[in-house]
Amino acid sequence: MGIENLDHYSQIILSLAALVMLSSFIMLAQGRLLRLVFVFAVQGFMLVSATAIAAYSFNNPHLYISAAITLALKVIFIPWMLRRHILKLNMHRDVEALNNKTAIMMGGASLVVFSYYVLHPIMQNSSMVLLNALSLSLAVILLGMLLMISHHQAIAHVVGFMSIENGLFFAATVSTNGMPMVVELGVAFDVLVAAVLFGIFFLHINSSIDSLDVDKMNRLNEVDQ
Amino acid sequence: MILFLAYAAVLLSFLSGILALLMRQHCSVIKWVHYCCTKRPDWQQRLNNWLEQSVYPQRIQQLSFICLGMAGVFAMIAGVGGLMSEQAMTAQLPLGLPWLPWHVRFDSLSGLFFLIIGIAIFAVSCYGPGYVKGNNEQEHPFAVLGLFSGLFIAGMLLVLLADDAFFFMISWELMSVASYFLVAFQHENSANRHAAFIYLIMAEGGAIAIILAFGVLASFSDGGAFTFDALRNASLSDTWASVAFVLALVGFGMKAGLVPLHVWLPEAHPVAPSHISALMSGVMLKVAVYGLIRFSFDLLGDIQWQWGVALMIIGAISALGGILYAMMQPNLKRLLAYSSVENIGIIFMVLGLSMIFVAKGHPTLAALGFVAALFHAFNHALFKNLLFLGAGIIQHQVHSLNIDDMGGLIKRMPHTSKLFLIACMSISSLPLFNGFVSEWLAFQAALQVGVLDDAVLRSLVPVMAAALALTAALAAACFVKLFGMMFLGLPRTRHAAKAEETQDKGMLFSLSLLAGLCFLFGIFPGLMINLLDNVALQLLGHSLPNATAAGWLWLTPVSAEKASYSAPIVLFLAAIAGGISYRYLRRDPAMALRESETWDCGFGGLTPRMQYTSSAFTMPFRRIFSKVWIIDETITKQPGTMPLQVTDIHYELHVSDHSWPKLYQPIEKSVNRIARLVSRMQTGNIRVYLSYSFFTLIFLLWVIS
Amino acid sequence: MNVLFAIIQTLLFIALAPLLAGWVKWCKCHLQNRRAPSLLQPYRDLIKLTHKQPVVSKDASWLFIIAPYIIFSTTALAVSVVPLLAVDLPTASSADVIVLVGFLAFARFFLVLAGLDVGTAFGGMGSSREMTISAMAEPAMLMAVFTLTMTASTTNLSFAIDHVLQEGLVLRPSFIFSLSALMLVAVAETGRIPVDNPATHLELTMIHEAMILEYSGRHLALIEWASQLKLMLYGVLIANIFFPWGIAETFSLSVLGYGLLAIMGKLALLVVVLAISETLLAKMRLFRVQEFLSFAYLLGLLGMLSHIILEAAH
Amino acid sequence: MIPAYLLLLLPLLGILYFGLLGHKEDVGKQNIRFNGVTLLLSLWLAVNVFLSGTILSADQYFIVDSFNVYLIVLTAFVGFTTSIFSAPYMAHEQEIGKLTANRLRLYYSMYQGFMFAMYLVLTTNNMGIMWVAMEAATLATVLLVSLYRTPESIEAAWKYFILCGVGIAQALFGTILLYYAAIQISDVDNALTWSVLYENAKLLDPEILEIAFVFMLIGYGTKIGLVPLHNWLPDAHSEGPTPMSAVLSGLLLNDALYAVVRNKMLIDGATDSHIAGYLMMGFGMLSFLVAAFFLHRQKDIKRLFSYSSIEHMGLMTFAFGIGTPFATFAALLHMTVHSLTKSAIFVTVGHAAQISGTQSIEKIRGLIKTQPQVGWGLLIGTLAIAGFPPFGVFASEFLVLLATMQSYPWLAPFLLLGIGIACAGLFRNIQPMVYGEKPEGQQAVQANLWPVMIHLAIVLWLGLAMPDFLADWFTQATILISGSAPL
Repeated sequence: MGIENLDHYSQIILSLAALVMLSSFIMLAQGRLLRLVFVFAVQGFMLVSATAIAAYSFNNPHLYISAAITLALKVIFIPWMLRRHILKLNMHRDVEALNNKTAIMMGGASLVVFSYYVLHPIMQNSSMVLLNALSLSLAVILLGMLLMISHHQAIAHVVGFMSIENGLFFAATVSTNGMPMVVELGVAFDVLVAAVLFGIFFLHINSSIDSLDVDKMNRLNEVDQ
Repeated sequence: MILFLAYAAVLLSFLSGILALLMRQHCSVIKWVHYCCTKRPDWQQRLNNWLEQSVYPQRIQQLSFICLGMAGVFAMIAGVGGLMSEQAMTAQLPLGLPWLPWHVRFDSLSGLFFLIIGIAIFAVSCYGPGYVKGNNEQEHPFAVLGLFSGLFIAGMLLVLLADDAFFFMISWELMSVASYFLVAFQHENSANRHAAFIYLIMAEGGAIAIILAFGVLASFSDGGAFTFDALRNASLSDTWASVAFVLALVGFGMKAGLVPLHVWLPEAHPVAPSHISALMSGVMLKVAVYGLIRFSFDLLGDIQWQWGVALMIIGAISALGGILYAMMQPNLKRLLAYSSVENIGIIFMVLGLSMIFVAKGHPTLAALGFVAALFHAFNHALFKNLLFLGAGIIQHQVHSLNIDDMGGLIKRMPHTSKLFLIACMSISSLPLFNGFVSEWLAFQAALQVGVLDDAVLRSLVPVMAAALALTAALAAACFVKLFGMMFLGLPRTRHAAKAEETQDKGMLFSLSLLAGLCFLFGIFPGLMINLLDNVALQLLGHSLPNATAAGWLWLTPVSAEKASYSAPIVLFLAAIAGGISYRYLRRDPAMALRESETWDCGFGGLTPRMQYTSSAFTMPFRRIFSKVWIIDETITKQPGTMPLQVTDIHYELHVSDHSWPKLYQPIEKSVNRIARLVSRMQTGNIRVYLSYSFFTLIFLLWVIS
Repeated sequence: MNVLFAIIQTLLFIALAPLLAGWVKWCKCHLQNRRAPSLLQPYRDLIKLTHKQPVVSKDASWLFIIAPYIIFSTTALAVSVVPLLAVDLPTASSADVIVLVGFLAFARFFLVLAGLDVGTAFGGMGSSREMTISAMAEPAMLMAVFTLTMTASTTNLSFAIDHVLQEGLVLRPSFIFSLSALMLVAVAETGRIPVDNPATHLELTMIHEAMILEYSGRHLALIEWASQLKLMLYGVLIANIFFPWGIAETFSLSVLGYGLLAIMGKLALLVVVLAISETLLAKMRLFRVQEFLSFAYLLGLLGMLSHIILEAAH
Repeated sequence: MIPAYLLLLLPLLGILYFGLLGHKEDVGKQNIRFNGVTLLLSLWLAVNVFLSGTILSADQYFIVDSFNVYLIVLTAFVGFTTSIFSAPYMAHEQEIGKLTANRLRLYYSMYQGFMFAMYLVLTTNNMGIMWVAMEAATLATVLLVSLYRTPESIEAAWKYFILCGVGIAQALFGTILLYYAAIQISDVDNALTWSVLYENAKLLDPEILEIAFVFMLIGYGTKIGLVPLHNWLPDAHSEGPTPMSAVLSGLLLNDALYAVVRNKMLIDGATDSHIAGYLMMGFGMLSFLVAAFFLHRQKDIKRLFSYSSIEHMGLMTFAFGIGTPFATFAALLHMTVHSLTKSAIFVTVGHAAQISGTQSIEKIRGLIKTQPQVGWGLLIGTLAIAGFPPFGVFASEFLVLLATMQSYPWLAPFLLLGIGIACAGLFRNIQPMVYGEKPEGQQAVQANLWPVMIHLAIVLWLGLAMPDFLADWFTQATILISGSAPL
């Protein structure tokens, strides 16, 4: 069954999924924090769109609510907060030098393949949308982790963390028509609190090590000097 | 009934520990007394007076030791009862795991070791009050000492009672841990801390091996049950039985101090308080012997002759190694500790011999070896306790444990020296004393090797017997040196010159008691051997054919034609010979002794420093067996001195054990190396941590799909 | 009757021991072209010593004083269990050959302690060497003895000698080895050349003499007598175990007399061998003694092995 | 069900109460009261369960069965005793100027928050809520870890936050997969309800569940502290206030393991491949051995014991992984005794650090001479945790060993090796601290050691004679988890 046999909504959703993944790749290669946050907001927006379309196409009104929450949190609040911190801490001019950018991108690409490889056998009975969407969201999660591994700015870590959340959210929305409402609300609440805490931590970290470079936070190690 | 006596012994030793805990609780005890005796004001008054503040600590100490003494008496009675009864007594205690209550069993083997422990703790309880009297309560609290002594003794007794692996391990570890605290008692010395650490780790290692041994056995038992009854019925293949045996040998050998697993022993025994060293060296090692006997003879059952050979060889190495190391020690208690290694080696050797006889189908000879081993265990407990207790007195008086700081004590401490001499004679296995009898029995067992049809074994066993002879001779040399350096000659230090005989009756009484028993069982070994025969009967199914065939005066383990020994007659003859020569030669009053200066070759001015020191005494041995030790000798001469001016030559000697650098340091090093490698994982960089998580995820996903 | 005989035999043993010592000296002197003292000289020495007032160091303890009595009586006890004239000896059953070794160890224990008691360098030196040599000699001796006891399957000397006697003349390779081993051990244990030189007082070499340096008067007499007893004990052991022929098997007077002659003849011969070897050999360095004794041990071991491999009934 | 609701409500109130009034004088005592009442409630709940079996709330959102009720009681108990310890401890910290009143307010408020999250994890019947509560527990404690605002504590908190956040996100993905598998067979509303899933476990697609379990294991395993996901754990334990370390080690790790076991029960229902068990055994064994080696190189006393926690969590994971009734029983017992012992140890460790003014092992010396109760408490606690009898840890380790012997005999030597190495690692560090002469200027501190004594006494009791009702309880839970009773 090829993509041509699907309805348009599904085609849109799949395209958005591809775009979400693309945005993950862009973030992975992004050294400037403001652009990173911007791309993150775009990713969030595409997620919201996908959710809204899914809500419409599956006729599932409660997905609208989750779309709204996501919009508020991931597209507006978190990017705004991050941007504010970047400006406040005067980090908008810093460019993070990423080593082995090519290798990371190739690694990211193989992660996508790997996601398919992992989920393919178990999804044989399901629809293609589902398989693709789940695989892509797993890829987004893994790419988010890769982002955190390759970047050493605390803010980039938060972006990576949130993009993992995006991936999870996408998976929940597309594959299962959203989790039960209670759970969604709980998750959203957790994300909100986490975001606030991240903000607090930026200040603490900055005041303690005078930068947000996580590589400088290695007092607690056990390696022989 | 006997079982209740055994329980009483255990409970009393617990009680003694708990009483010791009250050492600093004067106020609450008084309050409690008031509360309890409100109706009897006269009692209250009396108790109040009795527990007056100034004498309170002493009272508590006395009470605690009285409890211990009673525990000893009960243990002795229970032990003798157990030895005499034909049947094993069993019971269950409502403790332990939900479906595995503590099983208790008291048979003659337990009885024997109860008797050993009972005698030892009785002696210790007489000795203890005098020993702890001078202690500084702030510095070395009696509460700790008493509590852990009580737990330690209770642990040992419980090991003997245990009839399932779980209970056995609990009691075993209780014994180990409590004695660990006792080793660490004077923890302000770094040597004590070091010793305690080594002891604890090795005890843990040993316990692990024992658990594994039980585990192997249990996995072949019916339904994996852990009661000894189930383990007895387990049917193992020969290989697995051997695996279990080796594990048990390592585990129990660790505790018993077999070379090369002995390294904790010379560290731990010397640093504990002397009465505890006595218990550790004299009794706790015996509990390990008990464990091995119980495990191999009772639980494993089908004994293979290879085990016996292994035991004999390891025992011979321990015996020779132990006594050679002992000989080089300047520290009295270290020397005694190494000598325990030697004696344990002898016991294991003889046990091995017994195993060979069992496996080759000669049960009566096996019984002979078995009895010899048990008797030696019993004897060693007596004289080693005596030696350690004596060492405690001497340490109090001379303020040192270094043999080269002593000398001439025979005049300053007449009683202690006589008792110590008896112990030295017993341990050197001289006739008329108990040590000799057990070695004699061992030789008798070894000489029956002709019945075996395996030529290798037939030639191996006599070689082992010769090793035993060498050990005995070396032991004699060692203890001659010990006694000579400590008690004879001139005092080498000020402290030694000013040492006084101890005034404490209890201490001397306990020494005399043990010395008396050494002598008693040296003259009438039949008393004990008849009891031991029961153990052999219960465990091996056979007893000695006719130990007293030629009447109670004679000991004839095999038959009257083959060998016989009559200590009473020997004693009688010796007394006659000595008496006649003494009377005859001293009849002329004109021939009274004349005192004079010692002959000094005409140079004048003999000083105590001209005497042979302990390292000088053992120098020939050091040369002959030089490969056995790591010898570090340094001679430094002051520059510019005359060639023959010896006062400017400084000689230093360090003798140490091979097993430490060869066996333990590599282990320690590799653990440290792995730990260093492992800790590289903790880099401190969060991105690295994230990548661990990432790759773990990838890996698992890859594995699963 | 038996008991009475045992007592008589023991007394005889004790009485003859100085004579044997005199005979050794006599032989040696003649071999070395010297004028020999009378055969009875040792008796004279002993009597003289017992009539001298003993001098005791002021640093000595009670142990120093009682040690000679203990040494003498345990040695006497040891000889009381060795069949001298007749096979049947009731005391042999109260102490077998292992106990015999124990008695010797007992005597040595006190001798060595006595050496240490006064606190001179000589005493310590002698004691240390004595213990070293005896520690090495004991296993060798037991190895040799075990060969015998395993052959006779008893440790009772009486029964063992009886067994050899009953068997008649059997040439056992194991006995040749054990005999040599026992002879070497005897040389070491009794302090003869090449292990120790009983005639010297040179401090660097002496062993036995160093320990008893402080003794005088009757104490010295006892110790000397005990060592003469020990010499004779070893001689009798060798003679009667390996060449038991001539020893009395019944208690008739003539047989006993014959037995006495036989043992005296055997001992005299042994002593000649000893004297010759003492004349031919030089004293060894102390640390060569271990090689000497380990050779003895090797011989003993070979004896044992040849008993097990060559002689045992398969 | 009422006590369960009250149990959840009370800490919620506590958050508010302390958030508003947490700067007051006797706030420590208030905290004790709050926790005391929850302890009573938990006991009430336990009695209910004991009398009437599993309780399921009407809306199926909450479940209390014999497995979690005992954990609830344990949680409440350790929470209560730790609050007893924390009152004088935190007061002392405030006294010496390490903390301000505002931070204390945060501390108490978050203490209650953490307890709430714990109760929620335990009582909920919804796998989604369980996830939410688990994340909430992280959020509640992350600020406590950085309470002292030292660079190290901030670093530790950051690592804790990020690593656990990322980890737990994976658990959410696992939960989503589970949900996906569930909606194939049930209606949307009940698709995450554990009790429903458990009944219909056979119908679930095993392949999806296996993958889901991998995610869950990685996710919750990060919180359990399984090697190599453990890196946050020693940092967080060592830098936070000590009462926090006590509850983290004693409770949070348990509850994360609880979550894994709940999931494992589903997987085992769906498939016979025992894959979940193998994974848990692998992780458990790895953690157990690696942590044992880590113990040898520690310089910070709290880090030392946090590695010991990793080691024991590894052992429990291993035992649950074996999955036989025997092993499960042992794991449950071990959970209990480890919680009790470890929190007791952290109490003494806290006092020890206050006595010497540092957490550095090299500088803590002569505790027994300075303050005997603390020194002996630490020493005996360490003995207990190292698995020496007659303490309960020995009993449970013995049972684990027994279970291993029965199922995988070749693994038993490794287990014992780990125990031995861990014991050496602990004692080479502990001994110098408790023994020896008292160093200059070291002073005894105000300390309430009742929690330690009570905990160790219970552990001792469990080791010597397990009371019948507790044994029944464990047996019930074992039947629930592994299908049949041990023996």
